[in-house]
Amino acid sequence: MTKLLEIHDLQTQFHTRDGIAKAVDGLSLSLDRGEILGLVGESGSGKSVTGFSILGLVDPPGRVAGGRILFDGEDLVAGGEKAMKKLRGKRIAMIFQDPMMTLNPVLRIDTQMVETVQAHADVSRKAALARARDALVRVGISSPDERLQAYPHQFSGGMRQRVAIAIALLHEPDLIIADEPTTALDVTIQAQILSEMQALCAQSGTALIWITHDLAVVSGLADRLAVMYAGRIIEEGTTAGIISKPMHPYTKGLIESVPQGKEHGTLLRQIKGMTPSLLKLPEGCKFAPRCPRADAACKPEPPLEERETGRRVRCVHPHTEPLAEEAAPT
Amino acid sequence: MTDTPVIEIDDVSKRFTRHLDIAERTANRLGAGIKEQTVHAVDGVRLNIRGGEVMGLVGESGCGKSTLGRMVAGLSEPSDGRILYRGQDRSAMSRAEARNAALKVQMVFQDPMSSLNPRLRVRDIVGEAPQVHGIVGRREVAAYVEDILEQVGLDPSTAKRYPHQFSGGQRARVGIARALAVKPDFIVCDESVAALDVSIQAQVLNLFVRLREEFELTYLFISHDLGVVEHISDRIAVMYLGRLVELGAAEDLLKQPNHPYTEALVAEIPTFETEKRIYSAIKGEIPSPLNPPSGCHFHPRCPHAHERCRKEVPVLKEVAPGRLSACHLNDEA
Amino acid sequence: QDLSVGLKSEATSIDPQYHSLSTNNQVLQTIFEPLTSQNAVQELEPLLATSWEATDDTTWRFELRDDVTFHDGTPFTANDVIYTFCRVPMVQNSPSSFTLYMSSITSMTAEDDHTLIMETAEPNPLLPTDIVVLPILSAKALGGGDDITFAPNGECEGMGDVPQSPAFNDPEIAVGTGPYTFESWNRGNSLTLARYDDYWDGTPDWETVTLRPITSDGPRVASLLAGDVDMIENPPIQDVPRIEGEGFKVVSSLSNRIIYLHMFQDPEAEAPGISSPNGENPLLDPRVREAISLSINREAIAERIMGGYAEPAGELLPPPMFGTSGRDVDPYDPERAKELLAEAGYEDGFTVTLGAPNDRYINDEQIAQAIAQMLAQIGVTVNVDAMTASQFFSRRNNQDFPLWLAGWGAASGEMSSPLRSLVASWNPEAGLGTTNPGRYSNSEVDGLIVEAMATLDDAERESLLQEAETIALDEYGIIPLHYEVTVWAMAPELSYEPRRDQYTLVSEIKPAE
Amino acid sequence: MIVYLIRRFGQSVLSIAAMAVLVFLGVYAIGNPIDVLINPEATQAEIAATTARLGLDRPLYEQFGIFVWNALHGDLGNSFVYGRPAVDIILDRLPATMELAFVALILSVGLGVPLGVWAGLRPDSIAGRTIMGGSILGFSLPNFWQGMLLILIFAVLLGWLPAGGRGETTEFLGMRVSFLTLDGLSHLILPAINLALFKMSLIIRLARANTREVCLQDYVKFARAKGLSGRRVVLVHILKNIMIPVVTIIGLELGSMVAFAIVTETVFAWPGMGKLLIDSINLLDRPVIVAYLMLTVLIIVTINFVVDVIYSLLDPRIGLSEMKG
Amino acid sequence: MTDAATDDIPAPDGPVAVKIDSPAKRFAREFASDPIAVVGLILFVLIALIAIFAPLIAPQDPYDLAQLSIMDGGLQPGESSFGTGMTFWLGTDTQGRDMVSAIMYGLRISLFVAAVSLGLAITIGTVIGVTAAYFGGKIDSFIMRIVDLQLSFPAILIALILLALLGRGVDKVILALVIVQWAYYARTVRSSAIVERRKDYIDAARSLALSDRRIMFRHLLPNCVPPLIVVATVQIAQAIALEATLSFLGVGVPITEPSLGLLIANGYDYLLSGRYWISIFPGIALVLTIIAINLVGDRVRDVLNPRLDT
Ligand SMILES: Nc1ncnc2c1ncn2[C@@H]1O[C@H](COP(=O)(O)OP(=O)(O)OP(=O)(O)O)[C@@H](O)[C@H]1O
Ligand SMILES: Nc1ncnc2c1ncn2[C@@H]1O[C@H](COP(=O)(O)OP(=O)(O)OP(=O)(O)O)[C@@H](O)[C@H]1O
Ligand SMILES: [Mg+2]
Ligand SMILES: [Mg+2]
Ligand code: NI
Repeated sequence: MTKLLEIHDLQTQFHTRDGIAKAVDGLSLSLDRGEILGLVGESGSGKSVTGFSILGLVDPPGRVAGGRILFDGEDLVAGGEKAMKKLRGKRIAMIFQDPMMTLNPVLRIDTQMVETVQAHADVSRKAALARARDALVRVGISSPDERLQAYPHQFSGGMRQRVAIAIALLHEPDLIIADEPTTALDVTIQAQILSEMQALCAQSGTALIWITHDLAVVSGLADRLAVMYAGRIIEEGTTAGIISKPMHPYTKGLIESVPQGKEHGTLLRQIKGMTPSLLKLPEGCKFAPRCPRADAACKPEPPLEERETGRRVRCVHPHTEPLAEEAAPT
Repeated sequence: MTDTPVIEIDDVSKRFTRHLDIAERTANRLGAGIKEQTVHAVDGVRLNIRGGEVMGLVGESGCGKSTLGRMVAGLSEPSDGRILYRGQDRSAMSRAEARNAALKVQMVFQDPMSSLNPRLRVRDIVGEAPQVHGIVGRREVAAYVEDILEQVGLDPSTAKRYPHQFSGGQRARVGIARALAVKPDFIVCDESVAALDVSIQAQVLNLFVRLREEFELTYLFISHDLGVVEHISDRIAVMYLGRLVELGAAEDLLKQPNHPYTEALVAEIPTFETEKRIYSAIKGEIPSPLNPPSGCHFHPRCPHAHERCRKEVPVLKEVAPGRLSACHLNDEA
Repeated sequence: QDLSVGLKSEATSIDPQYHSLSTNNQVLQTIFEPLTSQNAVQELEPLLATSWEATDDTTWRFELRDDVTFHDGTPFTANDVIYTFCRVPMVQNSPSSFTLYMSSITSMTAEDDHTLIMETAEPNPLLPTDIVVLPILSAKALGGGDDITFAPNGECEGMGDVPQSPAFNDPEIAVGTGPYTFESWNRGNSLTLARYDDYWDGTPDWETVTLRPITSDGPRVASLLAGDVDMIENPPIQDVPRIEGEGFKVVSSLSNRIIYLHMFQDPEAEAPGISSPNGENPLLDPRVREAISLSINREAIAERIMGGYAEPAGELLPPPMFGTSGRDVDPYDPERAKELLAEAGYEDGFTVTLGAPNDRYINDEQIAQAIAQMLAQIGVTVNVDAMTASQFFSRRNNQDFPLWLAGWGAASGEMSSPLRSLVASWNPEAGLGTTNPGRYSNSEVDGLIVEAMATLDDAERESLLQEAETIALDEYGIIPLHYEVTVWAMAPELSYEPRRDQYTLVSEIKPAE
Repeated sequence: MIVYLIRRFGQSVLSIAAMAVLVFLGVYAIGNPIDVLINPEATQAEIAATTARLGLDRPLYEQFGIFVWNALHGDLGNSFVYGRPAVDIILDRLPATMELAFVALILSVGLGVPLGVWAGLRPDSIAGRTIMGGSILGFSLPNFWQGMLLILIFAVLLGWLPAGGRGETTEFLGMRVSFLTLDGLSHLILPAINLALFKMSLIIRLARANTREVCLQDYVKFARAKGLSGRRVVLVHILKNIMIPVVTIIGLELGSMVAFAIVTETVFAWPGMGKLLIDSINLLDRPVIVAYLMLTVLIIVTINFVVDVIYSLLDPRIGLSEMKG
Repeated sequence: MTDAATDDIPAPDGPVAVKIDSPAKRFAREFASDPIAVVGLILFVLIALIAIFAPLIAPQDPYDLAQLSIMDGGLQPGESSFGTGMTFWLGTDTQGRDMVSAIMYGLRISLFVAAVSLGLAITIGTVIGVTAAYFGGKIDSFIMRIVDLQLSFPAILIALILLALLGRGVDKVILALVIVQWAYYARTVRSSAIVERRKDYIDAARSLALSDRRIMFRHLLPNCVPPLIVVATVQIAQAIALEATLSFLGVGVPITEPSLGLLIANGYDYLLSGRYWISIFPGIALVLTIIAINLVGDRVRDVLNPRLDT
């Protein structure tokens, strides 16, 4: 049986005044049906662009410059806009980061939901409304009939995000790409949304790509994690594997730099330096300038190699010990 | 460390009121019934911050953390109550004293970009105030600025750059340098690391820790991220809709939260899980501060709420030594 | 056939007694007719009156036509005339009343239906000319009685309810004896007239006539060229070659309008806007005034600025009109002018402001600049201050200028008009020197003018006027520049006899032979 | 809504009152209307009589007092020149100007919005650049100069359209309008284009800028992510959002259109209020000037009000009250 | 780990600091990347130079009536003077003004009027706008009421009435333009200042106990400049056009010292008669000027508007 989604060597580039920014460079990924993948990385590492590339929503000056995206065996890059349009919203849905901005402020919720239903299903407005109402109920919005009549600004951030999720669910898609949907929300609301997403995916068997900058947030949700750095995947594997034994120095650094309550008042482990500009990437391993283990061997860029079963790492000096043993700061 | 707290927040409230204009008042006379709207952004908060300690302040968006922080930093006046700096009321001071007191309490802001004037070079951002206030002479400013930049871990050569030429973490450092340049002894950090990536956030947190020791600073550390607050604070205050609901030593508070809201917050601190976790959440949205629930503001979302919570405002009471909480459940136990 | 004419301004009312304004008069005299009229060269001619004579110094006898009917079919009688004259002071809100033209009349009686006796308090030789602007209304249509008795100052009896001006928008009220009847008036857009088939002087030429106000010069010409209208008045003279080039017909005539320079000559008052080396008003010195006149190249102005459509003027009215003496135009002699200035003690010149309107006379603002150029050549520095007419007239009347350019059209067609207003000493009570803010004053001239105004004998009056004019001009109390030439342009199928009074009279527009 | 009405009303009253005072005093300062109106041969007695009849012999404050008193009773005075109520005279001319302004508005919005959106969607295409280039022209050529060229080309050189004036008019809803007859329409085209060009360029630029901005918004991307057709995204999601600023501008500009009609009306000899104003200024016909300006302010205020209402229909967010510290 | 905090100082040529340059330089670089705008700028500079140095380079002083002769009036382009023999490359107007010189001087007046009124209006508008935004409350609403009132009257009406009152004159035109325009700047400055006012750097400056004046003019004002520039580039073109229109309507600058607008207006009367040059050439000069300003302004707007920046 084919995978639901297979990405091979995806290249997405932005042509800017200062040069070509390779926001995604040689990214490969795959995803099974019903699987939850956490896509993690710092700001600017290319997570969102990956998501947009899958949906064919990369806006000029950006474009998908190479690679293949196979969805259910069909190549989306080759298929072009026409093939894409049939899938968008129907089989692949997306939820955006900022709940305040994803809903059109001047259109009522019902308009925005009904048009989504009618874009892919030839149903009456009434039927579409009924479906919209159901979707709102599923994401836990009370009194959906009134809410349908409202405008987005009358909703709180958490509710808007739930409406966006409801819109994503309208056609029971095979894949939902959630691009940091809880970053703008409070922890209590974030937990609410996480729990709802979890329940929904479990019910409908929808595959989910959860994009986030916060490893901790997805660790309890995702089956597998992929860590991005400078447009590449630098480590990929099962959630348990990565959290307990990060192999790439960057992944390790990320995990360690989150305050965990263990070392109160002391200094945290930190990754020195900062994320490089896409326009001026170092040669060889992109993480080498910040990496304590870097040496001459890092000059040619290391490939993404399978180090253990189901575990791919892009590093010539991966850590091989589980985290706990090395955790204390030097 | 003296006995008088550096900052004493004495039953402070801040209300934002939208007054009716002529047109609305006329409309009311015609029977429109438009009401003045009042937000109790901060509602009767009492809090002492002792010299050298780090006071963490957490709570959800809109609960009044920033408003409180701004009042402490002297950027806005309380509607009620007083804020004392080393036992003195700022409004009762002479001009020069008030200015000095103002300089002693500085603020580090959330958004590293918007808190730096994009049209000024770093050396002006950092050096302007010390020069204007005569902390350093005109000639020594350059050296002084370079010195401070070094303290916060920036290359002195960056002094001639503009804010847009820095990364987020570096900007945060510039903001800290600006505050340090006037030799404060109290710093209000309002979500100072929230906008940063995790790897950078660690760098800045470390800087705060280091500077605290070096300059004997006292912090009011505001954040919505309990994990971060816990890491850096000695004591933590928890706010909900303008009111202080719990206060206690950091570790203690996290280990044994007393107030149901604190409990929920603690439960939601993201942790690295190797297993799938079943998320469960407090139901309901954060209520609007324009129209807060009666009694205990938290009661609509509280799993333990009962009749009394709806009617009566719980007072902040000592529930254990050094531990204050505002919950009716404590009375029943 | 239909005719449409583009006019440069619009009448302010259909009531011919509302506003003493040439725009109104020229239009309304097509609907209404006066007792007497002026021909193309402003000679007095009979119209509704067949003849008139002064039976003594203060009594006039008019014989009226007996074959005339109003548009509503009622015959025209002396009663209508009395009604008309009686109504003049009763018109309300008039911005510029016609009382001026009939205030000398003290009594009016109908000897019979077609004979009328008028009496004046003082001898008034100009009475037949004055009443040219008073076209006759129908007493019946306006609700007047059959037997009206005249009294001055609007105290006539038997007038009934006198309709006010706005009522004239109704064709039932606006009833005259003219060749065309009033059809409709769409303010700002068009005034439509229709042929009056029973007109006493033969059938008029046009079935309907549309008068369109097109106040901007360019569009007016363009309308002619585009065929929207058949004829226009006052095309800008610079466009005349083009109009002719496109096969249209252009006719022109010298007008009764003189363009002149006036100077501040009141020795008592301090002159505004002038600075001379000795701090005095140089314009008080006749030699300076003469120098100004000699420095002006009138030929050049007429040729270059007016495109030939102007004639250098030596008098206040073009000869051979009544009262002119055929005086020579001042020569262009800058050398002599400089000498004169030096004689007067102004060899280094002086600085003076020249006031001028910029939208009143043909190329007024251009002329003012040209004069400034020319005066600069003899060392007089001129600041041109040109402004819209309304401001100009107000400021002029407030004596704001030391030197200004203006124009005067002699509606009566004789010399008394400019002399009385421009040259006579300022004496507003007597209606003398009303437009003489420069305060030029010469009692000899005044005496001659007053005498002329009481002399009924034409020849004697003419010589008095000639004498007065000559004295004033010899003293350079006023400096004539040129006579405006009025231009009409029309489709080649039309003909129009150009008029000195600058009127565009629809009744005179004929199909070309 | 009622607050809104009251607020608007208050502002309007203020505007109109301010206008009245300024204009009344201002026009008084220009000059004495008698100098322009009366026959220059008139005697002192006649001048005095006319002055008294027009009430100009009283001190200024008294004249103003009378004016205000009458104005409060709905009477803005009689024209010095026409002797009729000033308001009547203006109302005579109003339909012509309004017709012109509305046709120009329809032209500028009808063409401006689509062109601007088009240029905004494809900012780098040749069409997009051409539209923008054209709009710079429309925007920078002074109005009267455009009018002049239009006359020169279409009326004089080509002879297709009349050069000026208003053609045949017919009665329509109690107003005389010219767009219902062929002749009227042919007279209307050039002036309307002239008046529309500037606003059209403005709207093109505005629509383009806003389209570009709205295109970058998440909700547009989200709409596309929902699988909507490109047409629906543009016609519903983008258009509705850009109409908000466009409507605001239209509101502001319709007012100035009425005012700018002065230039167009002068160039094309269009018998509207604008020309009346110029004529009245020249004749110092103060009641007409004052009434004109007050009426114009009234029109503008009304338009603004209508626009605000449309605006609140388009943008559900307004009406939210903001907080003040 | 003690040096943990300092070991991340990037080398001066580190990845973020791609180029070290001031906002002005950055602005210039971005501006220069659009060739059309550069052409516009060059054109404008050229025009400005012509205007500034008109007295030195113009063949004739068209404002000195003693130098003119109506005998040279209305000559075709290329004809020569009867008196002095000088050649009029663009012809003469009816007063015998050399059109080349008249255009140069006209540009001078037009640009002068626009620039001075712009300067004054910006100064007044900015001070008022910043004050309103910084202090807020009653001061703010009072000032903004006045601004709204002013803006609800169409500019041309105000200017027309004003000039009808004041009479002609360069100073009067400038006054009228300032009165018409200050409100735009006040509103623009205020609206951006209100946004900037809420930003943290102002609070930071306040907590550093800097004086209100200093904060207003050193911190707040410079950050309101971009929208101000954008509005100014539009408004200056509008000011030139408005001056031209006013002159066309017969109010405006004095006729012996014609601006471009007045030259066009004078020539307008001769358009039909075939003496196109009197009006067409100044028209072209005017249009080129305005287009140049607009091209520059458009680019400035694009560069200064970060939202459209990729
Ligand atoms: N429109 C664009 N033009 C130029 N570069 C772009 C554009 N959009 C994205 N990029 C570049 O692509 C890179 C990846 O961006 P992307 O939005 O995918 O980051 P991200 O991982 O989602 O970050 P964040 O956590 O901040 O959302 C960034 O470095 C960014 O500079
Ligand atoms: N200037 C103001 N005018 C009106 N209301 C205000 C103002 N500032 C704050 N508020 C209100 O006061 C309440 C508290 O705001 P505050 O900014 O202190 O919250 P916060 O806890 O800092 O939230 P966040 O985590 O989002 O920063 C909010 O409801 C807010 O809307
Ligand atoms: Mg992203
Ligand atoms: Mg805050
Ligand atoms: Ni976070």
